[in-house]
Amino acid sequence: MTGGGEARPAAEDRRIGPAILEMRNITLRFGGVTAIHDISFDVREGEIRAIIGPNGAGKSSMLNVISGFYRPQEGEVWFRGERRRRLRPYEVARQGIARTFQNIALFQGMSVLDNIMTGRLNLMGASILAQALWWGRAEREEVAHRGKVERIIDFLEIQHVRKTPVGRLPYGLKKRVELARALAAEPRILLLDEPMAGMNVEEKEDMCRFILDANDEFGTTIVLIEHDMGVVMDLSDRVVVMDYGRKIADGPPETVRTDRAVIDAYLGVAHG
Amino acid sequence: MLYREAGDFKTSYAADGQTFPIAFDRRRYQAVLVLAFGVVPFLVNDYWANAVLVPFLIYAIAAIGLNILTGYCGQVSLGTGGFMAVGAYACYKLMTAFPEVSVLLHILLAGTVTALVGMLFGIPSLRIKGFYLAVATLAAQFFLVWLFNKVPWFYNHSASGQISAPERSVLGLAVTGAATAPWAKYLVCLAFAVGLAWIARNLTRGSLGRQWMAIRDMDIAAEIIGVNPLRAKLTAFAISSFYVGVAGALMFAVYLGAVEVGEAFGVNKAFLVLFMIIIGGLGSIFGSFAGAAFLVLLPVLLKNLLVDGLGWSTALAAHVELMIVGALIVFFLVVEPHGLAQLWRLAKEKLRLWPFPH
Amino acid sequence: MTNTRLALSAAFAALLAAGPAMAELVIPNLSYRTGPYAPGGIPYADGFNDYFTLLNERDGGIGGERVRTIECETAYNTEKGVECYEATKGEGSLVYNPLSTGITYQLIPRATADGIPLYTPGYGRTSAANGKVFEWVFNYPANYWDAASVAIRYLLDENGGSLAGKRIALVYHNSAYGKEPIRTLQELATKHGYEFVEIAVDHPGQEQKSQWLQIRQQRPDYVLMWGWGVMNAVAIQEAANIRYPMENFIGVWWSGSENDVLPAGDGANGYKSLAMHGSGMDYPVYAALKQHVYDKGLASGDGDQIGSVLYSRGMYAALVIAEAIRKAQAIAGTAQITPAQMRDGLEQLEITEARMAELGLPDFGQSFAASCADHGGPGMGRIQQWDAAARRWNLITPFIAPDMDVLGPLIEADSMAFATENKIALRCQ
Amino acid sequence: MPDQILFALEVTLNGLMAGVLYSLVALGFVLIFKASGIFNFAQGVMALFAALTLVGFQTGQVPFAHLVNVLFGTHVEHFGWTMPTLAAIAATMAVMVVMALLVERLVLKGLINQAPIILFMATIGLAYFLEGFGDIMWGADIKRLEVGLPQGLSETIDAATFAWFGYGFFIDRLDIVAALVAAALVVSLTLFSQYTRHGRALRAVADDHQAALSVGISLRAIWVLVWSIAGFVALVAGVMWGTKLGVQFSLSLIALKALPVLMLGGFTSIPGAIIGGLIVGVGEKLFEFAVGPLVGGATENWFAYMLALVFLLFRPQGLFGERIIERV
Repeated sequence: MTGGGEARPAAEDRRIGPAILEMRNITLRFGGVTAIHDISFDVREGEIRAIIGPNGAGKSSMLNVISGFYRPQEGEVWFRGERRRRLRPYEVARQGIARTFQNIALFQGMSVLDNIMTGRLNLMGASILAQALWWGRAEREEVAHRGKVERIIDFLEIQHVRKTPVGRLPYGLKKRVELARALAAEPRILLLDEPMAGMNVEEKEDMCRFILDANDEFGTTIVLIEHDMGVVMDLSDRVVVMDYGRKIADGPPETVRTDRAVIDAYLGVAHG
Repeated sequence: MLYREAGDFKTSYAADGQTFPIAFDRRRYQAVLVLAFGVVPFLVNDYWANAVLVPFLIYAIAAIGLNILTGYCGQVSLGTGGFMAVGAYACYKLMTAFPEVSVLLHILLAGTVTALVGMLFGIPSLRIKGFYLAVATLAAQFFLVWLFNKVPWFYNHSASGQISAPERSVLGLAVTGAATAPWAKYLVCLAFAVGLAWIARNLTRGSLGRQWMAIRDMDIAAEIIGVNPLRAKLTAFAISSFYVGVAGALMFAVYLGAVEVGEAFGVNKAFLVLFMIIIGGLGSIFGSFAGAAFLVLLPVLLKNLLVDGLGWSTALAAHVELMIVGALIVFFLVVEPHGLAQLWRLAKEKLRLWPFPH
Repeated sequence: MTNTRLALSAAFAALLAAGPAMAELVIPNLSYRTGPYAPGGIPYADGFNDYFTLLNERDGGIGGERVRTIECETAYNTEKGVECYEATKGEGSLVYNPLSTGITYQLIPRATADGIPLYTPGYGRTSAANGKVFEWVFNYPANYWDAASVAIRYLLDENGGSLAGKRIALVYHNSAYGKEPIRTLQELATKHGYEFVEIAVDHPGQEQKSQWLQIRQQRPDYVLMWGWGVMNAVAIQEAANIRYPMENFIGVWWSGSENDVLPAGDGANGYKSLAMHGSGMDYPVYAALKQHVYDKGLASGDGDQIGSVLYSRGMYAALVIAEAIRKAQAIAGTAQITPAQMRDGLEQLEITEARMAELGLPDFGQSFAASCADHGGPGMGRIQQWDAAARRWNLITPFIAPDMDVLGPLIEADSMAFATENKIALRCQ
Repeated sequence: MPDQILFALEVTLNGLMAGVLYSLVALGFVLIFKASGIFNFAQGVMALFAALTLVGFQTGQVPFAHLVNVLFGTHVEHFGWTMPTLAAIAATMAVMVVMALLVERLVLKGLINQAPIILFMATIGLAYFLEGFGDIMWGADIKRLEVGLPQGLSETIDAATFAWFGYGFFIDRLDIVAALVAAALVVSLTLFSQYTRHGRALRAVADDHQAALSVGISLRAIWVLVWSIAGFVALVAGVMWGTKLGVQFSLSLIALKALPVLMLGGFTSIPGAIIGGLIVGVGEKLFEFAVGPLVGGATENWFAYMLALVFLLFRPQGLFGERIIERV
């Protein structure tokens, strides 16, 4: 955990590269409701990018647009310098975008190990026949990927629950397993939807550590949605602030923190 | 201690990922296999083969098939009867068109044909979910039965529309037809059941199995983390139908010898196999065997108990049987949704501690 | 090893079935008292059981041996049929009468291999009438194809010998059973020049509006029906609904029971069906039944089916079997016969009107004599008509013989195909 | 008009009538589904059970006669009285309410918060149980149901259409009664759910279980209520179909005819059940009329399912079902 108040050094950090993901003029409507209204921002390689905003601001919808689950009516998504076609969510995942979910979306019927192994699906390629006979590539692959997954299990300190069905885990551990599953995919971009929601202080600190370490150790670009302003400011390199489907601010934490519109949105205009 | 895992350390991931990680389990299954292949064939008589063991093994294959689709991939199908009919009729057409080819190959090919048909009827699963899909699979059930009943080509234009399995042999031993020895029927079905169970176990513990289970547990999340739902669902439909087709082919060629589609492969068959996997355990290969054994043996035992033992009328016994089966379905769903397989696991946990529960 | 094996087998056998009892004539009764066809299965099974009970109670069995019927529920389901067959054959069963065409097809190869005769009066595999091919199967006195031919013969008589230009529809159960008469009726159509219309009804047949609208629109001169279970009752009801002239509507003998006509009430009045035997209580045998079976509380089932058409048929089947046992005992010279001796009895069975009268059923069934080649009997049938007011069936014709010129070649062709396919050497040459 | 068109018209009319009978069964499904999210496969067997019970009461049969006779060696069959139809209907309704109570107590209570598909499978189990139970209670033989409903060709319509077209249409009087009963049933159900306290509670539960619970509506009481109402609908359907077919096992198979109706109409909509029924009725009759003769007939068992399947491919929630919005 980095120190309390001070923000992390931002753009000058050498780990941060050029923009890997660009959202251009995204507008998303559900029937008559406009969830996202003409929003543009970018994500640079290696950075931790936060999207914040009050409830109903459209943060999760934005994440769903990035992962291909929602199709925006207008706007373009550019990924690694190319305009993205209309992709199904699994194709997006295959391009290297992994995510966690606000309301934990683990596979309840499977063990922790199997859940994390699902993260590596797109890195495995044994034919159905080889799998059926458990022969050749299928067996080698299974063992090799198990090794990789064990590293992630060590990294997130969940060795002791490896074979437990996830349904039996406490909330905090489930969140960690979900992070492990996303990391197992070795993503270019990791989307985290309120990774610390509903956690106590200790769990939050652990989670922050894991996020930072993942960013440091694997060089993973991270886009995260968070409610807790303090945590966001500590973690992220740049922050997008949304309110009622519109972008009201974008920049490094220290700038955003003092932005008039942001303060209004969070505290209510009357107090401002 | 009857059952132990302490001291059974694994030094490689391969060893940890094997079918029976616990040495005791492994030895026990080996013993069962030795018994099944080496001892039982010498003991079976007509009654045991035809009324108990052969149907048990065939239903176990069908139950594994349905379990792959429903228990592992979460897609409930009520079309099992129709798909078994595809297997049976494909087998019949192949047996009569190419009499010189081994019937074992025909059975496998019949499974493949069924897999293709299953994929076709699996396509709607991409749009239709839950019990909408369950009801939609009834379309396959009714249509296929109608088709086999209506188109004379399928039953080689026989007068009544019945198909009868001609006599075929493997290595000089009859495996279909009236002259088949009971142990030969049993061994053919056993070989298929064990082989297919082993393959199912491999598939479900590997990457494909995890894709199925991901779709089952949360299809949207699964797609977002990279599971191609089309591929996962269609492979589940195809492989499941392959199993069901093989079961249908065996049921026709080895077990019954003559079938009439509407009677042998009606909608009740779909329910029966579904019940087997509910009672046995959804998402468990062992459960498929347990459920099949249970529902094949239950009527026989009840009949012997109530009719022969207590002298009840056969009608009363049959009605009581319906009630018991129905009540058991509800019981298992309410009390133990993971079925007999889970009860077995619990029993093993008890044994693991026995006789020192602390 | 041998000892273990014996011990284990014995244990299995003990677990599953009571040990075979000696000195009894064992007749399995593969019945169905549950499922969609139970209303037909119940009276048949009761009649079958009651007749043997009568013989046991009155005569002490047949030839001094008591008859033990083992009832086994098949629910009209082939798998249960197989289970029943395997469970009972070890008991020394003499003959099987499964009352299901599906189960019959199942059992033909099995019973042939095991050397146990099958007796399927009025149902089953028609071409089994050819004893040259089907050594172990008997279906006298009449079968499906006979029925179709008898119906057409009857219509010929009604129309002064010609059906040219007439339209005859067949409403049939869309199953192996229902399809049986189609080929015969097609052949006869060519011969007699009527137009033949097939109308299929799917199992179970509780909704037949389309079929009967079709009949209403096409106005066939006659409608024949091959139905079973609820299909019969619905068809008769629908026919009454559309005011189809009931006297032009003729069912096969499986579509001619009280269950089929009663639900339609008065609407069913005048409906005709084939009959291979009489029904009702006007036979002396019922006095004996009442005295020895019913009054002693030994009636099978609820005891409320007596005298009904299907009860009579079950009783008739039991009677034929009992007579064949007598014959077999006479040939073998022993009362305790084997299935093979039973087969001989069936093959040399002769039932005359005098014998029927002696048994308390005068003018009930046709006389016939089986032979090595002829397992099908004369195949005659009568026509009965429902009188709704009196709630009874009236026989309106004497026995009518089928058209063997047409049926003979059909049976020959079908049975020879079976013989070739299964490499069966012809008998009785 | 040419004959073929008249025939087609007649087939269509009869299809509409048959559709109403399907809708009657489908209504029971919709009621339970709306209030509890359960796809009650046992609805068809409930209709059979209700009809069996009605006939049993009417004719004074001793329930469980077979079992009693076997266990105690007695020979009871009939009480020796007959019950007037209305009293028998009331008694049957009481049995259906008891059944609803037991279903709630023994089945539903243990399955709260289970996946819908688990509940569906549980009702298949319930269907089997009830079928065996009904047979043991009343016997499996075919029974005639006589409640005084008219049956057979309607002379009025026959004569009227003959005067207009020169071809009299066939409409079954029982079908006309069924249509009227179905209409009355829909109207009374609508009134019930709009204007009575229980009805409003029912709708509240249908909208949102949690919210309904929080305002003090007892979910369990509602379930008993709705299963009782479904029992009543089953009784009505059982009477209609039982009059037509006689009361026997096959009656329960009409559930299979109602399923495609539900898929078309949506599981949550009463108008959907009616219109879905009409579409299925007309569709299958016309298909059998026009295409059946070309392919050998007996298409009705699968046609409705295929129609529903194709339809669902384009509109997965059915005709009137609520739109499915997927979230993560």
